[in-house]
Amino acid sequence: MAKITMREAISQALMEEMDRDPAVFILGEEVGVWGGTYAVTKGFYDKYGPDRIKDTPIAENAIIGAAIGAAMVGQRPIAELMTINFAFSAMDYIVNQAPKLHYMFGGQFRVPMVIRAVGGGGRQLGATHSQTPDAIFAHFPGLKVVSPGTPEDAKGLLKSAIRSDDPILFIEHATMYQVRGEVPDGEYLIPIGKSKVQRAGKDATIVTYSKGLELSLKAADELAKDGIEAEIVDLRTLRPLDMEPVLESFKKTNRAVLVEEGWKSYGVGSEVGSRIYEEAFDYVDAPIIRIAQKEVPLPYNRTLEQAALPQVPDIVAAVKEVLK
Amino acid sequence: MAKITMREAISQALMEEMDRDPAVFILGEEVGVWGGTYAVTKGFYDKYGPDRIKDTPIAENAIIGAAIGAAMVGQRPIAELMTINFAFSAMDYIVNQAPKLHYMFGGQFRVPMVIRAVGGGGRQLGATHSQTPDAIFAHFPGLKVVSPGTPEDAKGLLKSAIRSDDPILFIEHATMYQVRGEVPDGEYLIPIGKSKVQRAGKDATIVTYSKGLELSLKAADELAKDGIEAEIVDLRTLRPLDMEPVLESFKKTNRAVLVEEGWKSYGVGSEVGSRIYEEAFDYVDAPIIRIAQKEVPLPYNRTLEQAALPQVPDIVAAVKEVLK
Amino acid sequence: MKKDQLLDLYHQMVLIRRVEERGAELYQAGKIGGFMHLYIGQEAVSTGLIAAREPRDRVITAYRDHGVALNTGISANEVMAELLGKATGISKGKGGSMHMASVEKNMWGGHAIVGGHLPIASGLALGDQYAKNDNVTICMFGDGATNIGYFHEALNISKIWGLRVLWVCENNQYGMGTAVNRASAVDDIRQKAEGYNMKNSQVDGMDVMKVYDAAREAIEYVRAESQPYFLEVITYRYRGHSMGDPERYRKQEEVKKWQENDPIGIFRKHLLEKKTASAKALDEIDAQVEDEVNQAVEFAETSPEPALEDLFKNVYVE
Amino acid sequence: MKKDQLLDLYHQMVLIRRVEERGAELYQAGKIGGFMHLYIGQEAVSTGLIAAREPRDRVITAYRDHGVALNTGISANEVMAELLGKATGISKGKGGSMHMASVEKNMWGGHAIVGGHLPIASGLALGDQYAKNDNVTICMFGDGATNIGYFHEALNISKIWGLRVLWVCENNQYGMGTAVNRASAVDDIRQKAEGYNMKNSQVDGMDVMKVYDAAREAIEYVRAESQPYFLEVITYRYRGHSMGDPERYRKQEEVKKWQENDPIGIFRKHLLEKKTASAKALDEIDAQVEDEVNQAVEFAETSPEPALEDLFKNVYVE
Ligand SMILES: Cc1ncc(C[n+]2csc(CCOP(=O)(O)OP(=O)(O)O)c2C)c(N)n1
Ligand SMILES: Cc1ncc(C[n+]2csc(CCOP(=O)(O)OP(=O)(O)O)c2C)c(N)n1
Ligand SMILES: [Mg+2]
Ligand SMILES: [Mg+2]
Repeated sequence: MAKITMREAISQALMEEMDRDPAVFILGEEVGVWGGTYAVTKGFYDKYGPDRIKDTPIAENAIIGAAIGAAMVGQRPIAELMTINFAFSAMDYIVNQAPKLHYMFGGQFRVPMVIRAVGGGGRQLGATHSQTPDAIFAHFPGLKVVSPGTPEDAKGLLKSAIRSDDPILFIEHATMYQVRGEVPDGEYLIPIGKSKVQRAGKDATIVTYSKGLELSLKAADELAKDGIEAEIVDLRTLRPLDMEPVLESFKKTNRAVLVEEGWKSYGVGSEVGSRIYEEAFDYVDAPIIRIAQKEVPLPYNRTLEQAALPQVPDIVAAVKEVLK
Repeated sequence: MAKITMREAISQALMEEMDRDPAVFILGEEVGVWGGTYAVTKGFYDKYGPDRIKDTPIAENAIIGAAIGAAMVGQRPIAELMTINFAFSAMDYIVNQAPKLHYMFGGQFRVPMVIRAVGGGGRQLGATHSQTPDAIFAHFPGLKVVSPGTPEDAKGLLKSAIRSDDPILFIEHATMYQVRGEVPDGEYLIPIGKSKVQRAGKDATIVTYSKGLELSLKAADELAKDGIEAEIVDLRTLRPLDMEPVLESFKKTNRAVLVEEGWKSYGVGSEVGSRIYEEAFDYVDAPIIRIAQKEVPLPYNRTLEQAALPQVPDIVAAVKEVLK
Repeated sequence: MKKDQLLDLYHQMVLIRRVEERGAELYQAGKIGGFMHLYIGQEAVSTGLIAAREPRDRVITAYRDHGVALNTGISANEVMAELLGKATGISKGKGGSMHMASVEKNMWGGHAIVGGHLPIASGLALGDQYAKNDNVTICMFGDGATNIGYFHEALNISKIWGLRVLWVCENNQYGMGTAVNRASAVDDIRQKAEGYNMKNSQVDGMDVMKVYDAAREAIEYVRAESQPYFLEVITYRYRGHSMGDPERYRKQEEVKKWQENDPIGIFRKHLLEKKTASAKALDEIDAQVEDEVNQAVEFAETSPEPALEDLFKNVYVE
Repeated sequence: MKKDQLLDLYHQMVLIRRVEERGAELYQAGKIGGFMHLYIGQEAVSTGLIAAREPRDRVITAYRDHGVALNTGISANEVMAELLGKATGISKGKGGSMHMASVEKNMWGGHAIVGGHLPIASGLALGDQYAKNDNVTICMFGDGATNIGYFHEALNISKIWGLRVLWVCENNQYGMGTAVNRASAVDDIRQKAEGYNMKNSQVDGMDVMKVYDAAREAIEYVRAESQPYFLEVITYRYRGHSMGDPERYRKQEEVKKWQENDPIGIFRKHLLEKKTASAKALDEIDAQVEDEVNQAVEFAETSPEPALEDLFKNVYVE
């Protein structure tokens, strides 16, 4: 086991899959000569050349649209959206084309494509550049939405995504590239659509993913000081949503806090909460609490921005609340 | 009180506001010479001329973007999206520009704009043209999302929307233009952001909006035959979401069924259900049931399409289930 | 072109028209639902174009796709069954009028989002570039589609990446009810290609032979030069935009004027004048088409509906 | 142009540069966050352009907006305070570097979605058309922005509707790390205007007087003809795309070559040669700018943070 950063994990996944399968290529803005705006594809251009690391114009529809087309005829494109905020500039391709083509033509077309997109707030980028709108993409059947919280998961899930024959939106969090974690040696895959217990506990269940995992792990450490053992279930995939580990944990703890970075209303927690109530109604001992972003566009000012984002103390307080 | 169709109600609202305020104008594809693809603006072109009923190229970004710009300098544009499915082709303007401009520039800009969009399935238009993705728009603070279920509400809410200084997405349902209902004589406004009890009852609460209201009213009629009195709360506005009448009803009935046409996962019911549990936990006597679209892209074939859409018997059964 | 081929073109054009005329009847009878956009009047365009391709060349078009479907070799049975939403339809009843495709026939679909398939067309060609073959992708779209951003982005990447795409704008004078000059800053749509340094030309789309010749030349250029090409085809749709168009935007005289130039009529005359075929031989083809279409309707009507469990099939591959 | 005006232009250009140089220091010191895109090297563009407008003419630009903000009359204090996210910033600390605007100064914002403000610019002009005034909207954007669909849709409607927009492409040779010819099918960006039948020209953007003259002429045309105009301005950014650009895409020699053509240097020389001002007078302006910027930094640093309850202000008007 090596301890590497999220950035390295993602980078390794990309490289391993490009080495394995010549049909895999990367396209996007500044993925090549620049080395990727988050340096994830640093060195790739020299190694793979301008075709397999394809710099594109600033034209998100062309990027995703071309990736879809190339995928339909047998390539395995990885299209990079510099940030998920630019997904809105290619929305039709992401939710209305890629996820429908297989179904709508009676199974004739396949779109084996990964869209990598960097999301998240907390870097003072202002309202248009700081969103975590993951939930809205998960609304669309036909698309799979993956968002890892650890380097191990990032690597294993991304490799699976690249090998999948379905279109997958793979959302990374901009502030997590430096997060370090153990990664198995050698090749491994992690199946898409499986939630995972990232920390065992018996008192309360925290359900989260991506950046929320980082916050939740810290909160669990805090809670442990007070003798509270929180179990953390990481969704990892938002569609298809695997509720099994969530329900299993909840049936044990009977209490849950749902943590996400995006806005609370119509967010991930709305769905997860609804599912817990539907599927484990008799186990609910306290109202489930959702911890999420305040309902405002994210402001530039750092203090205000941090006030809008969910924080570790919010989670700690929520867990204590559900345990009351 | 006159009994008019939804189409007439919307048409009247548009005309009254255009007559009242010269700053109001309509732009969109085929709104003018054609008379609107759903005939909502039939006759407007002759009455108001090509400037105030402005036909546009097929360029959704230009339509919404230009409406935003015109609104910023004092006009009151009503931009029509031929269907809400084309909202994905202008997504950045709808969720990332219009809702952010007031906030991001410290209150300097205002975007008094209405986007009218026709949504809904059930007409065999296939996967890309049949969606009810209302929930995803409601995820974004800064935007208001309205979707009426009766001619009376459509008229009163649309007039309020046109007078509002905030950007508003106004979603109509394609299969409801012929629905008839009483409309007050003379001018009236209905405030945005207020849910409403559309049918009183004491046994169970149905929370719904738009097409779901039509289905729910029919279901309530069915249920009444079995002596079950369902109360129907119509959300009318998805953001801001007014939970007051929902909670009031629920505290009385202690049972709820949530009905929407869109996909269940990450849908409107997810949010409404979560809010009921959060705010009326002690009143819950049975798990809340969500009735919504099956998790598939909508197929062309009529039988399959209808099988995917929520139906009256589904609601009837769900109400009976929560009453068990 | 050989006689057989010429007669085949004639057959295809008549077939398209009759399939659509019958389709219109079935639509009125409530047996077809959704949106249905007829190609009547434009038959020479796809017929000429697709006759000029090699089988390995891909075709992709918009929702007005029955002609393309038939030209690429999808059978009238499969088209008709799709219109009726049957399990035997080319898209298994899930796509309907706007979404016919066949990987086998290298027909990459009708697509319903205006201009939405243009970046995808660039992608097909990009895929072929990676595969190191010399396939050409023929991408057809309307005049109205040239005003949307997708068009711009797709043309630009096709040029900078040297993609083998033949862009074919079917200028039928209107995008729904909007005349070209009310929606586009240039009347000659081909002029837009100048903004991408892209070779281009214009051709009369009512004459299948002219379309064929222009398409051959263009495809040759695309294949040899590894450069996209922009072909504007001047044509006209005789019917409304889709079923149920109030047609307030044009006068019937205008339609009549174009109908004097009917692509089937023109080609029939051409075949007779050149003595390629006798009137009798052509009438026989007409009759044969009639049988084919009758049979297709019969096939479609007696075909089974998709099974209810098919609703959940093909959401994902895995 | 009168001497005062000329010296004012000089003052503005030096002010932009010094505000940004200090901004860069404050960024490095961690006092400014987010993305910050410096305009250094391009000062002559917005300075010349905006000098040519009437106060009633609107300006709208991208995220590289400090120059435009200062040129339109937003004070160095307000710019600096916005950079530091203070309540006294021109956008109350909510916008930051990329989002400076002032309705009062007819500056309609920096906008961070590439090309996203172009349709909005058409909308501003459409609003003015409804208001029956003859305001011109000056819309600035980069070379990279001309490849996105927004550009296409915005230019097209400006032409078909006769909107008074002066489109100004600041061709600074790169969109981030991508050279123009790697991203655009045409090297001369102005050629794209041909696809919209739009009058256009190109001007040297390192010389403020040339920009001014070209802009005056263009604005006059737009106002008089009620037609859009496309002006390509050739320029260069000396700094990285934003703070923290590895700059692997260009050689330092290239930067140096362009720096020999420094817009402030050129203009200083011009003023001296024409004897508009003495070196001493210009040095005095430099010193005055120094004071102004010191004061702006002081103002910004001592200004209050927005109140916590401001977080919830201005989400909606109502
Ligand atoms: C993005 C988008 N906007 C609007 C529509 C609605 N619509 C369908 S066809 C059409 C007209 C297209 O005209 P044109 O491209 O000229 O093709 P034609 O129908 O004439 O073949 C419109 C506006 C759509 N399908 N997609
Ligand atoms: C839609 C969108 N895609 C990508 C980006 C990321 N991005 C910001 S600036 C930029 C380069 C723009 O280049 P250009 O238009 O030439 O302007 P310049 O920065 O050179 O002034 C990119 C790709 C963005 N902000 N918006
Ligand atoms: Mg057309
Ligand atoms: Mg540039």
